[in-house]
Amino acid sequence: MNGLVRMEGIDKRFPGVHALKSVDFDLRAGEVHALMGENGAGKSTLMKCLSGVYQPDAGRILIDGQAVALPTPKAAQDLGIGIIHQELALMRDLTVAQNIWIGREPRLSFGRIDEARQNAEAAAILSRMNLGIDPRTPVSRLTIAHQQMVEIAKALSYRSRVLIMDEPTAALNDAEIAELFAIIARLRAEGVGIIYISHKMDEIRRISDRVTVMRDGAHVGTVAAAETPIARIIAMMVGRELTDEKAAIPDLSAAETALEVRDLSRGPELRGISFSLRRGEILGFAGLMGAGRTELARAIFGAEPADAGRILVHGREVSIRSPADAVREGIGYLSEDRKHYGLALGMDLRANIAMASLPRHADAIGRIDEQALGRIARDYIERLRIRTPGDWQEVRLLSGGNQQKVVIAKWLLRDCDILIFDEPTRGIDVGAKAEIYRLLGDLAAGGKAIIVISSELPEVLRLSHRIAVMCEGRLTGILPGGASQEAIMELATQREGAAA
Amino acid sequence: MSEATARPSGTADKGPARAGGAYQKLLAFAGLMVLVAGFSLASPSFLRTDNIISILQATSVNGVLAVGVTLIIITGGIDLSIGTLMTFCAVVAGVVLTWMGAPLPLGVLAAIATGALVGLVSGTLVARAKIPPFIATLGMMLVLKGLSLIVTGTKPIYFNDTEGYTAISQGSVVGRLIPQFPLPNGVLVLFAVAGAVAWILGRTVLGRYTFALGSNEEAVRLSGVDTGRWKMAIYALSGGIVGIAGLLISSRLNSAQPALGLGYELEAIAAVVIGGTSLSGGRGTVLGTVIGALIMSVLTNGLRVLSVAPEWQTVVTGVIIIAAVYADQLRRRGAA
Amino acid sequence: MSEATARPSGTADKGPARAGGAYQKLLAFAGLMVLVAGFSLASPSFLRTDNIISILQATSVNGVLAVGVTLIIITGGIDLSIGTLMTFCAVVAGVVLTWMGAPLPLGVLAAIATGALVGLVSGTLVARAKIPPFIATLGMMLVLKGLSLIVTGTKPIYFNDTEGYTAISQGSVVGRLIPQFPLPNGVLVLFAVAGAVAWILGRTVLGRYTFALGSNEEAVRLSGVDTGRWKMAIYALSGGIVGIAGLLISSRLNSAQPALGLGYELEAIAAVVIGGTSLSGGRGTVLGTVIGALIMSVLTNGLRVLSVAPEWQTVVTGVIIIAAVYADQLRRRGAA
Amino acid sequence: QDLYIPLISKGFQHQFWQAVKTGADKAGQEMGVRVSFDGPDNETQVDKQIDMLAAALANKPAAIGIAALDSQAVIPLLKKAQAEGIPVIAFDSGVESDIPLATASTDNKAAAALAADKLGEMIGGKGKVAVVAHNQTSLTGIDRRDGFLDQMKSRYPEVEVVAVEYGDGDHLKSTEITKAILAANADIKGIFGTNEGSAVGVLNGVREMGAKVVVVGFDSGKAQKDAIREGVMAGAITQNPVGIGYETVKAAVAASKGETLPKTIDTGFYWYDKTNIDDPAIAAVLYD
Ligand SMILES: Nc1ncnc2c1ncn2[C@@H]1O[C@H](COP(=O)(O)OP(=O)(O)OP(=O)(O)O)[C@@H](O)[C@H]1O
Ligand SMILES: Nc1ncnc2c1ncn2[C@@H]1O[C@H](COP(=O)(O)OP(=O)(O)OP(=O)(O)O)[C@@H](O)[C@H]1O
Ligand SMILES: [Mg+2]
Ligand SMILES: [Mg+2]
Repeated sequence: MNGLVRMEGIDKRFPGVHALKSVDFDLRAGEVHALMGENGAGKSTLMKCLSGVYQPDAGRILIDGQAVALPTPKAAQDLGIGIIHQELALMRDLTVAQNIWIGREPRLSFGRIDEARQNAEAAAILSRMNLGIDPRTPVSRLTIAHQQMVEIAKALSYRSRVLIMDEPTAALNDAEIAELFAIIARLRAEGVGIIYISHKMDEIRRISDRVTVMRDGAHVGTVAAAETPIARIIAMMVGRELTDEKAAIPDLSAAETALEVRDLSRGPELRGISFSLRRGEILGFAGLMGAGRTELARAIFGAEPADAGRILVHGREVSIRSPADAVREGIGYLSEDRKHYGLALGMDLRANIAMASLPRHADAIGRIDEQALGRIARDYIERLRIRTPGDWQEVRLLSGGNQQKVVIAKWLLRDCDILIFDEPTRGIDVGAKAEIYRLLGDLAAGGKAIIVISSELPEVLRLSHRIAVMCEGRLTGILPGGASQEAIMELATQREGAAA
Repeated sequence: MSEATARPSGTADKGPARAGGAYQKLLAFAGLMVLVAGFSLASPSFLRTDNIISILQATSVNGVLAVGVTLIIITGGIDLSIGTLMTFCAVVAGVVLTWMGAPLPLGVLAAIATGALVGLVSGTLVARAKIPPFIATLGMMLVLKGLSLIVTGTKPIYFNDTEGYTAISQGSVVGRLIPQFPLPNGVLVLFAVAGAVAWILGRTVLGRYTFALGSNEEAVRLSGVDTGRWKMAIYALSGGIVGIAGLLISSRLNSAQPALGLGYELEAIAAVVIGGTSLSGGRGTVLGTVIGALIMSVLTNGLRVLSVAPEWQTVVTGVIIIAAVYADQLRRRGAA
Repeated sequence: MSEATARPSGTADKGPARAGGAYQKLLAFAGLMVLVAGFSLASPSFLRTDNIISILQATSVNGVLAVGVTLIIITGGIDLSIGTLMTFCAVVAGVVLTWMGAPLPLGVLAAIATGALVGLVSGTLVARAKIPPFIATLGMMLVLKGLSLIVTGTKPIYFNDTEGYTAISQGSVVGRLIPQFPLPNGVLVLFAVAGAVAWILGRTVLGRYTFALGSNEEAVRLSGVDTGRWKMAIYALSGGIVGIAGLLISSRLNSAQPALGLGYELEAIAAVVIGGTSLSGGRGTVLGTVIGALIMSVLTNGLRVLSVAPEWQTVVTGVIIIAAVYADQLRRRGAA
Repeated sequence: QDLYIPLISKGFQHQFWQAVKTGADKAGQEMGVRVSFDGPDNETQVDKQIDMLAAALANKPAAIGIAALDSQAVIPLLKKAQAEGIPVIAFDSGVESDIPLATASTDNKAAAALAADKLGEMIGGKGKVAVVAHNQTSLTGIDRRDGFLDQMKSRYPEVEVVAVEYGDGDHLKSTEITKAILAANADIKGIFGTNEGSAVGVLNGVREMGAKVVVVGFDSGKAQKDAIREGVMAGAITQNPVGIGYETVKAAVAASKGETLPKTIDTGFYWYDKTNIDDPAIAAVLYD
């Protein structure tokens, strides 16, 4: 094992933020080096310095012991450094194959692109990843999870010596994660150095050799993964011990029904879904990727109204044709895709947090009560531990996890009776995750009715009072909160015709 | 960790981005100031009071139009119909005042209401029928152009019978107080409109949604906001402002000229973009727009005062517009 | 869990949008066909061969311009200078051929090279100096407008001495083969340009980056592509095509008219947008643009053939443009 | 010190206005005064012209020449000029006011009537004709159109005017318009183009359709003159733009010296065709 990459004394400042404080980091060939830290600790920034996206203000980078300059992403690529960015950087109007090969298209004469070869090679990579995506599919038609897989495929196609993965599994579920880990194992065997960023603690144990922890832009320590207990790594990250106890499941049989869905259908994506949700209840939704959970949520919320079926809120049938209708009926929906559907990236935290509640904080002539909104925003910044120089910061300048917290704050402030949270903890660090679990528990205890859609089974199990499982657009069953993973998986793979 | 969280909330209101704000805003005048200085040196006539007043007055119509369309552009839209809508509103004022002999306030109201109504129609086409703003307002531009000619029978309508109509733009309230500086009312109207729109954009729900729609319309919709309704409101507001421009220009010309108007949209949009508002939406300021409009009229006036040949005027204008925006880019990159 | 992996991916995404493709493209003609059918019923003169040829010929200049600017619009940019650049290229051809007496191919080359060069300059302003395309090309539009007047001394340059110049647009190779259908060469040039650009967009690296830039420029940059260089190449290509339009119009008028050109950009951009290309970039087709240009000239010609009063022509054109795009929206929503 | 005389015209890009400028420059040179010439892009931009007038007045000129786009809209500024003692000369078309000391112009209506006379005569007093005008709202556009139409109606009642279209003086647009008119009326006998761009456009359209139509034009220019010599265009009316420019500056200089002037200076108009195009009197008023 020799030193592949060394970063020494890397320092980086943004207006109002000292993002990296003289950070050291090193990577050996053939190892998986996990990079951990709370949201906003500086992980992505450090990796952007290594991949030529940002220029550090101070410090130097050595590859094979040789100091190098990385003025552009291309320079880093040429040195064999590949990166999967945390924020998807895909061209949505292009196809999967076109995205994978962008910048390196196989060419024929006259600048023509060898589409056949491009598609074939893309198909080969995808099938090696066990993905059945047609390489000619436009990326805009893929789910977030599949887009993430395309990013991974693209990075793999570079055959880099150093591969940086910035939260590659945030949008994936277990099956894809297993696939990814198999790929990582293969690459490691081939001598590729991999930097792996994730907030999922169990993954760290499964694949990494060493762990480097960052806090507040500084390097806290580097430890061997096998010898260090998870609790210790968490303590290094957050600077304190975390306790996360699941509350006892309350008896809700007497509680009033808040939301009832009857035979909701839309095309092949949603087929006759019926369930009910009580006040005070957290109903988890499990299922494989593409099971239709997001579609269901969007249908209930009116983002893409259903073709057939009825929705009852507090026992009263309602007609929901648009999100505005849904919110009026007291239903809120947090999207799984914060960048496209959750945030106005160019606007500040305050405006984003207030987005769903503006009229409530304005007077008769529509004048916004900025002072109150400022107070509220700062309150959420504190409660959700959003790392930002202030509530005036543009959301696009926040780290990924902190952006997610802003979307959560938006819906907490709206104070809906019925909340649908789709992958609420995507990219959120352990500490804040525990905080959000507690918050959801409190909300339920306070009489809200909550649906949580999550691809992380442990999360569903941790949070839910009951667990609904979907497969191919159908609701295949509802299990009690204490159900086993096996029982859930069985329902999640219960195809039509196979089992009744 | 905890100190990191505590810090921002305390200092929250005046973060670094705001600190440099005033300074930066002053710098935004830089291009304008350089132009003014240059022309003053080149010609003694340029800085004469009456020329300054001419420049301001020449800015008033384009400025009001530009402020109106700023709203649309911030939502990520565009409005090509403002030039001919301005004319149409002037024609309606002419019909109401001269042909129907209604009292002045009614004519003023009619022009503004017409603008708002047409704006509402455009907004509906954009928000409900999902027609791209470029097409919806291009169609509207043609329709209005034709309507103005049809209504007037292609002849101008004069306001000779309406006492005080020319005072809307040409009279001078300021001049009665400070006789040395008879600033025309049209300029005051521009300032008033700009102030009002800046206030709306900065302080009200409508303004907040204007930015939000331009930033990420789908996210706003998924926040439970009836985006269509707000968009229609914004187009209607913008249309009403165009109605005011129609009053200004017809008061200035003492007539509603039915053929006028085409081409004004480009000039107004140019002022908006020179002023730093992005055509892709989500960001922009009214102050920038007003400065952009001033840059354009200072440029035109200065070159004329220097009696530059008209074909050279166009060339120089083109070069300076590019240069001004480039300088602004450099400044911003330096600041960021 | 492993058995689950292989299966769900198959159904997870809404596969490639190819299935209904051909059918959908046929339907895109629908608006055009309805117009043609309507006018044919209304006037027996409309479908006469010579009128059809007139319509096609009237499409040629605007069509070529529109195809050129389609490239720019797909990158998410805009080009306001195409109208005056067209004129400037014609003027350069005039200078080279008439004033300097060079042989025809040299004049053709000069016009296209001038277009490409000016395009390159605009592209550099956009890609390197980071000036918004609207401003860069607005400035360029003014500069070129002035330059054409200056170079020519505001007088047209005639091509009387250049044998075969008028044949570029007006001659008819087709007519020699099929005397009943003397399709002017200008129309063939449009088809050739459209075909070539469609090929470039669909098959080449340049085309790929055109879409990629409009789709997500930052992502392309992060993929290690020198986005600036490609953007400059695209603007240069588009400029060269505008040069061809310059040849067509001057061949048609047998003269380079220095004052002409302003306003042609809006018409070309309108054709592009009517043809379904989005002004926000990333998507668009050449076929759509050509159809858009045809819709516009069928509309203008048809209304004139019906002797609709000119002011009503504008109104009806506006309404039909909106209606055509609305119908297209409905169709797409139905298809999607 | 130089006398400075700015001329604010209705445009500057068209041949006509360039000819006016030529005349003005010539007078300026002869009389040793500095002349500038400015005008808006097109004849709808009434307010642009007013801004130009304001900028010109800011320079304290010795006298000023104005071809008003709207005869009323300029009056406030002309009053200001009068108050500041700057003499005003109107050219091309008059102003509804007694402020201009003199007006150098042609009677567009009468000129167009002459065109109607000629065209009516050439088609034998009956049949279909059309007008491709350059503008629907400008004074010259309206006068030339109406002068033609009125004369046709009264002199040749059997002539039917089947279309009046407007091509903005744009050569290409006028070409397309002509072709559409010809497509709709195969039996048309004559077309009148009301300025250089319109006339050349009509010519192009007729040529491209291979139609046999009597074309009558207005103004001058190389393409028109060539066409008339070749007999493709029957003839055209020309004004004397060089004379207009010359007389305007001459009157302005005189006015600045306090001399009295005749209220109107008629610069005349002429019919020219194959037969007289090379007459010295005609050649003197043609330009290109
Ligand atoms: N371009 C920028 N301008 C201003 N601040 C920035 C910028 N990029 C990052 N930051 C700030 O730098 C800090 C570190 O961000 P970074 O994205 O590296 O965090 P992270 O460790 O990756 O967090 P997460 O786990 O949420 O992804 C954050 O406070 C972030 O807001
Ligand atoms: N934005 C989209 N565009 C097109 N199709 C989509 C989109 N989002 C989801 N789908 C399709 O809808 C179906 C159901 O997907 P959905 O996202 O609801 O599944 P899910 O259970 O939420 O799984 P995931 O874990 O992927 O979010 C799939 O066929 C998917 O491809
Ligand atoms: Mg990160
Ligand atoms: Mg989902």
